[in-house]
Amino acid sequence: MTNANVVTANLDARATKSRQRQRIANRVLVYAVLVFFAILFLAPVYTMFLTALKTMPEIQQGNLFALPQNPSFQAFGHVWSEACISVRCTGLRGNVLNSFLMVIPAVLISVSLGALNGYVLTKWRFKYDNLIFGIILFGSFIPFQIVLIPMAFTLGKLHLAGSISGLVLVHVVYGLAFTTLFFRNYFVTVPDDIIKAAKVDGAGFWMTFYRILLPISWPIIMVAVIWQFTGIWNDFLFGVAFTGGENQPLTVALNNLVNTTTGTKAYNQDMAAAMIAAIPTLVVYVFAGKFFVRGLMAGSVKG
Amino acid sequence: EDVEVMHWWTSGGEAEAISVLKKALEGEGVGWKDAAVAGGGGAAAMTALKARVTSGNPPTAAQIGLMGLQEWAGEGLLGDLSATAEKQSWVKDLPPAVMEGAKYEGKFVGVPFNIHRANWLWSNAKIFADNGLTPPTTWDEFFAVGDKLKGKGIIPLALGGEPWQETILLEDTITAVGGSDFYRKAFLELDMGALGSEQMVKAFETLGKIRDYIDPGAPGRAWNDATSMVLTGKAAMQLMGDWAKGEIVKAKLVPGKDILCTPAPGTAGAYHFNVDYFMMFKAEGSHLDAQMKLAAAIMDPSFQETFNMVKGSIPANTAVKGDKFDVCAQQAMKDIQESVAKNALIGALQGGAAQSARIQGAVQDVVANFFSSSQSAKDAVAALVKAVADAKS
Amino acid sequence: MGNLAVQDLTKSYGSVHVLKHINLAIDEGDFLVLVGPSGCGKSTLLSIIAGLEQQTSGSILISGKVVDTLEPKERDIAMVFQSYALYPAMTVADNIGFALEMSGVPKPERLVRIQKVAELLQIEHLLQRKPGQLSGGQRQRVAMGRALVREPKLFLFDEPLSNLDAKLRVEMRTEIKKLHTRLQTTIVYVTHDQIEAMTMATRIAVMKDGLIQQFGTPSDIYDRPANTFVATFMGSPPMNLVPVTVEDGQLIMASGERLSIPVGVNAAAITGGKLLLGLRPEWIALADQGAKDSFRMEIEVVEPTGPDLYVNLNFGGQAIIARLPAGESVKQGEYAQFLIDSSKTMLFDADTGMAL
Amino acid sequence: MGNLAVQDLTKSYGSVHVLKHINLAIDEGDFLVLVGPSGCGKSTLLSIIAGLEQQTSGSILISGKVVDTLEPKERDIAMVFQSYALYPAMTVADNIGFALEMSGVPKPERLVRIQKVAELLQIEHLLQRKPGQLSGGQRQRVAMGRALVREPKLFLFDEPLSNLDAKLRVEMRTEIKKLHTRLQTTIVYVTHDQIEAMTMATRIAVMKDGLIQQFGTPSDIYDRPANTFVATFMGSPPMNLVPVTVEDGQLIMASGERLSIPVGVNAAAITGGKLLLGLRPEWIALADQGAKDSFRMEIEVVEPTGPDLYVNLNFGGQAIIARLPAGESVKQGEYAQFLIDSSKTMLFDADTGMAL
Amino acid sequence: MSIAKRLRGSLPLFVMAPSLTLIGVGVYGFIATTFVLSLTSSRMFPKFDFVGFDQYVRLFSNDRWHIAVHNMVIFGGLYMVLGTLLGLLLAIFIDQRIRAEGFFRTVYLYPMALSFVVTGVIWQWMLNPSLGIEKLLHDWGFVEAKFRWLVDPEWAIYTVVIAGVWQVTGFVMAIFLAGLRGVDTEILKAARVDGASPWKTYTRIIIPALRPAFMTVLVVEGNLAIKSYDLVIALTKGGPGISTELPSTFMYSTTFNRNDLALGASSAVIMLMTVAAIVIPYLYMELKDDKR
Ligand SMILES: Nc1ncnc2c1ncn2[C@@H]1O[C@H](COP(=O)(O)OP(=O)(O)OP(=O)(O)O)[C@@H](O)[C@H]1O
Ligand SMILES: Nc1ncnc2c1ncn2[C@@H]1O[C@H](COP(=O)(O)OP(=O)(O)OP(=O)(O)O)[C@@H](O)[C@H]1O
Ligand SMILES: [Mg+2]
Ligand SMILES: [Mg+2]
Repeated sequence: MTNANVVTANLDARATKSRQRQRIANRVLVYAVLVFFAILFLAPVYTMFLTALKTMPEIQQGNLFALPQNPSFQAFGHVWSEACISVRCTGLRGNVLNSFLMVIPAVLISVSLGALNGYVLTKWRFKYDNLIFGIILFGSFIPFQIVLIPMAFTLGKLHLAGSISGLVLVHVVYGLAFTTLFFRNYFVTVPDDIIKAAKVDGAGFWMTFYRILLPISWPIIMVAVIWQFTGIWNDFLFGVAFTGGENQPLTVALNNLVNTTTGTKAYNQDMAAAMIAAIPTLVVYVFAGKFFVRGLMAGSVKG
Repeated sequence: EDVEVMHWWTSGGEAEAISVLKKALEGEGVGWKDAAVAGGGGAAAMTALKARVTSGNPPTAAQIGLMGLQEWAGEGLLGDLSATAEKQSWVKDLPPAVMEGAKYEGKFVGVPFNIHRANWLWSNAKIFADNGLTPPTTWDEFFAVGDKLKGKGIIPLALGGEPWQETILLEDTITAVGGSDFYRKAFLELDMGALGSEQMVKAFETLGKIRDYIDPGAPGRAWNDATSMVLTGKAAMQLMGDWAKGEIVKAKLVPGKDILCTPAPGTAGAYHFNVDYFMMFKAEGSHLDAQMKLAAAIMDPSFQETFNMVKGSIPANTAVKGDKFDVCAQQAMKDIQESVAKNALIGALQGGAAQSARIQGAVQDVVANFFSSSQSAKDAVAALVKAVADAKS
Repeated sequence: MGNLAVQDLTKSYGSVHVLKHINLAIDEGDFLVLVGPSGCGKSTLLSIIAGLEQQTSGSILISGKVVDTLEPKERDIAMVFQSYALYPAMTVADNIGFALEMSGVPKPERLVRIQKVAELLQIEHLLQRKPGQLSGGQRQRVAMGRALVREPKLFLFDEPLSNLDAKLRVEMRTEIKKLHTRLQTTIVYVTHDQIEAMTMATRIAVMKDGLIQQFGTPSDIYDRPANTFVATFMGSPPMNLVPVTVEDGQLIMASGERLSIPVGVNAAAITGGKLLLGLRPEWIALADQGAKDSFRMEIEVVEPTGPDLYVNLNFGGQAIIARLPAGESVKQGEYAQFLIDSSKTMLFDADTGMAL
Repeated sequence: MGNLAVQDLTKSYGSVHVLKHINLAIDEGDFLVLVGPSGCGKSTLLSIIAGLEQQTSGSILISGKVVDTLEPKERDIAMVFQSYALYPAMTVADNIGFALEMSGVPKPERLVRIQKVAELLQIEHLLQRKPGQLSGGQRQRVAMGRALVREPKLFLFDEPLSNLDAKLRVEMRTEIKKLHTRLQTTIVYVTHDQIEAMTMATRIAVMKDGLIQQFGTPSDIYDRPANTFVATFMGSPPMNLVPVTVEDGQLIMASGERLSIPVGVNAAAITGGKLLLGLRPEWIALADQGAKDSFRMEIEVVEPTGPDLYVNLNFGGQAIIARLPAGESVKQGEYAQFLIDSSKTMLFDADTGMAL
Repeated sequence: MSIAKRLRGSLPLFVMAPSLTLIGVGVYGFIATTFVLSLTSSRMFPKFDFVGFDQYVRLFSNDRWHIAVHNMVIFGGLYMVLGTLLGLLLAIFIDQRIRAEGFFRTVYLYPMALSFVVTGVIWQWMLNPSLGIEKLLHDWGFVEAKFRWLVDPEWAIYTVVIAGVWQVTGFVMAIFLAGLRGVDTEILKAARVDGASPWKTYTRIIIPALRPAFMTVLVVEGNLAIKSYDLVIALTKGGPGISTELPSTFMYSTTFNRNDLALGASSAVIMLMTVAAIVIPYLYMELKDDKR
């Protein structure tokens, strides 16, 4: 090796190193931003958690960010199974089943219908399809408060008033615009050619949907499920208006526990209750994460 | 047969209190289906109730305030409780204002639980003792006491800056400025002259002055957080209804001893009341029987005693003896007799004993806007007149 | 089984007219090759035949029946897409077997047929992969496999071999021909490979700008092109076109060189007009020094392609290309004598481009 | 500018070994053509050179500098992707101009250059379309345009002309060669088209299964293939391989036919072994009746391709293909005499496949 | 055409029929009902005594409504812009093949899971000068520090924006992430070869490819903004004063708390008309050039 070569090699090495440093710096930046926002996002939740571990007098001291002196998980257990919500002293436990009975069918139906609508609107196009899409979409903006009374009337006529089925129906109706939107806007990015290929292969309407489109739709299915599950699980307005007595979903119970007007408040229990009520949704998020996969459409079409 | 009951007494002592009623009914073979909806001072429950009524599926009974009861009765949805009222001789045992509220077109349509008093001043006894002060009885005294406390670094008045809490303050200053007659003219009769009068301007000015005696964290604060400021000695006083006792008891303090109860400044002798009724929807057959049993159980003196001891209010049924109650409640029972005699038992606007929700809301808007802005008292009064006129139409 | 007719077919995308009154008819068992410059509308035509795109006007008939309103699956066709259009979430085996599954072929039979096709396409070892894990040529073969595994009335192939190496392409060509012979299925086949077109087709349609320029047998197209477009399009290097006029029963170039009139052309009928003499590169041969009727030309560029030499010549001021066998001793920059086979040459009208 | 070296490069996807110790070195201004069967690793190699994939081991050097840790843009390359990879949301013009925009070329200049490239590729009329509105070949040309508009150190082309018609392909080939001559940029070019490979390359690398089989000039590869794989891979129809043994300084087929040993092979050194005689189709010619050293063969199939006839012959029980000029009178089923040019034939070891 | 064929031709409409029926009745039927009610003098329950456009006159002379509309513009604008930008940013960062992707994704989504009935209290406390951040800063020695947005009528609406963005960002991120995962990796390679910096790759290649995802995000955010009820009620209850009133809270309290059904209906009609004025041109722009 000549001297000049050695020098270049050294320069190369140095350049490589500085580039590596640059790359590491980039990585650090990415993580720094993510961690920063994670902290921001968690700060209120962290405060909630601290509050749930404190005693009432300690909370009334008003030291919001102070660590609890005698941390206790008692509030969690209490709101789960003992707290009195009006005359019933079974905590939130009693309403969990209602929520599941409501949320599961409502999510399944609204997501399925939305997926089908999205499919039809992008891959089986017909005259005025975009107009129909626009009409569906615009309908999403209807204020829920205003439909309460007409909806109550309709449910009464359908003999669904006060039942969980009625509530499922309501959530399906007002979830459709969103699920349709999610799927429609995802499916437009799927190349039409593979749908054509399926048609040529003799797959009908349903088979094409089920075998070709669904397997590459996991991310958007999860977005739709997250949206619908969260919205329905946390819904209070419809839950309170269209169910009665034992049929009330968890949110109504949570609200009843937390939202007293002239009664006394126990913030530690409120916080614990909110965190417990959010667990199923959280599970959905964790589970859904697995489906945000990369490269679902790789190798499908050329061009 | 079951009764389904809609109310917003869902947590803490109120929930325990309502359980007593449930047990009492079960003793009579009537099952209790609970349709409790808390939130927004009953607003959420009203929403749900309207939906249920619209869907043709009303509950047996629902909690309601005085004016609300009249509105619902006006829709022709309520049943007639006169038979039970006759049997239990409600006419004899109810204060006249409370009884009138329970009737619509001569028939009983609701049954009262309790009578709340809204014009209390709660004072931290230790602070007052330590500083050699006594709870103020007029607004001038209040401001004098307040200045002293401020000097000591104590927040004079604990306030939750929500429209309804601010409206309670206005009620207090109105009675203080013009007495119960002026209050009645303005808020019960909606006399436009009274609403736009100089006295009203004065009441607003007083209200505006109060702002100097609260802390900057007030806006949006819940009433019970304000109470706990008094309990923990951060603040000296709070103007709040008798439900504040729940928080006092919960903190293991004694109302009337650790936390003093006096009428709000300038309102001694007047009694700002509101009542919780159960209105009963039209029913038939065995359901009607159950409904009547529910009504009777509510008026039952021993239930009223138990319930109101927890709730902080006093029984609507005057047949109940007050000896088991705390001193503040005993004081209230005494004061209400007096006020009836002096024609000073007046419905609190906040709580729905004076006006329909529409007018109550309109007044609230004006108060809230005035309280949080630099609007002059005069302008606020003008706005009040306009808002009430619009809401009345 | 399926004969195919395309009747007065047009297709427009907005103001872009892609197909303009296409008429075609082939018999059952025919092998129609569509050729034409990139963008002339070949894929569009296939899509319309398949029922994947809606024509603007005109009709498609399969087995004598108008199929315009039929769904693709009712037309009983198999198609290889130019873009492959593989199902990204399925394995190669599932991609190939999907159509069979749809038509209810039981699993054991399906597996056998998938295996057979995979062997034919030399992709057995890839059956469990997803399309994303394949090379370009492998993807193309999967796309082929999806069609070949079936036995439809009509096969549509859109450049199915373009990304394969020459050797494999020859093998595939043979397989497709065997398949054609065995099943006697009608085939429409788009290709840019002239050898593919010439060796596989029973019919060739040459398209340009949405119009059919010539429709005939491979030898019609190659030996008797209907116009200069077809003449220069088919054949690589393309046919040379030399401007000439007719005088005294002979062709005269601008430079004065005289050539004989192609055999079979009536000299009297064409006297006076401006003409183009069509001359395929392989019709030009090196002559012995001083041979009769030979022409002296300058050798400008020599390109060896392996078996042949492509030689750019200057023929009386006109650039032409000749194809000579490899090993002929031609040197760039030198002059040599060349023969022109006038039993094959053609004449075209210089203005209309039509063959005479 | 850019010479390129690939040193001991390997690449695996899990347990799939795609490239196995590749070594290559070309000079600045070289035109390297990569050929090899579908799936042999050509695209993978290009991707690694471009810096789009990470090699498993080994190094890439551009202009003598190890670039393994450099980003693609720091390597100063332009690439045509086999899959085109056009930006779907951009117009054709923006697609082509994107790289220029990225390197800060001012807009007026950019427009001029886009226009020039579009003319060259005959897509001026498509500049305002989105890729979704183009035909397959048009897309491929846009992909080309994206590379051609630039002036990088190194061009990487992955089958850039596979979807174009023959005529256009010839024109494009010429343009690329012109570009190469003008810029003297180093080029690595993947193609399956043998004519492309032979006419454009200064160097050819023949790959198989991730290994380089032969690396040399086009004529090396065609005339002196290193082994039977290269011999049969390059050339279409491929070289015929006829099993022979050596006896008495002559080659003997199983059927007893005797052929002369290829010129330049030492007969003594090879006596006794099992051998393969390599015979390109164009080295077989029709002989005059009864000519010396000619062989009588049965004509089994005749395929006219236009300029040539591919003739399947039975040569002493062995199937071979000959390429004869179109117009030769050969008839399926008949017998004829053929000459074999032993100045060109080659011998391979039958076991190892290596050329002797 | 045979019946079977005609049936098949209408299969798409047939599949959409349940949805269209539900939406037809549950949305458009009720919008019509609402419009009819807005022309009456209904109070607690619907009552069909028509009074013409009186309720609209009342609405436009109502200060609370004007404040609500004004707030909607500020809140809606900031909420959508910040939510979109932050959501996109997080989606892009999460998409950088990082470790613990699942953890971060869940963390950002978590706020959406929590009912505002309770988180509102925490936000109130945190933003309250006597309890939260300001007090913390004072305790740390920054005596001069002031953070009084929540209690200042001018600024309170911005605290609603903060809490709203906090809640929505995770979901926006999820939508964008789903979109990003659908972008063909080949074109990213092409962009690298073309010398695009990561920034340019995103702004020029990826984000344009996310156009449909943007539409999803904007519609979802627009909806949430217009329907933000819990958020305001839990955080400020419309206060201080009525400074954080929004159309949704106006509509609710008018209709249900104050038994002014017809006025509530008229506000809903005006709101829908305003939405239509914005959404219809937007949808038209988005959908027109995707015609075949
Ligand atoms: N992700 C992957 N996992 C496993 N194997 C892969 C993957 N990607 C590519 N391969 C294999 O690597 C080999 C080389 O692929 P490459 O694309 O380089 O081939 P190629 O030479 O370009 O072929 P072609 O001419 O068909 O384009 C192929 O056999 C392919 O199946
Ligand atoms: N959506 C569209 N809008 C406008 N023009 C289009 C559209 N799709 C295709 N075209 C045009 O239609 C013509 C025919 O396209 P087609 O795909 O049929 O060509 P092709 O003959 O298959 O070409 P190639 O050999 O390049 O594949 C092309 O010029 C193309 O630009
Ligand atoms: Mg095409
Ligand atoms: Mg490749």
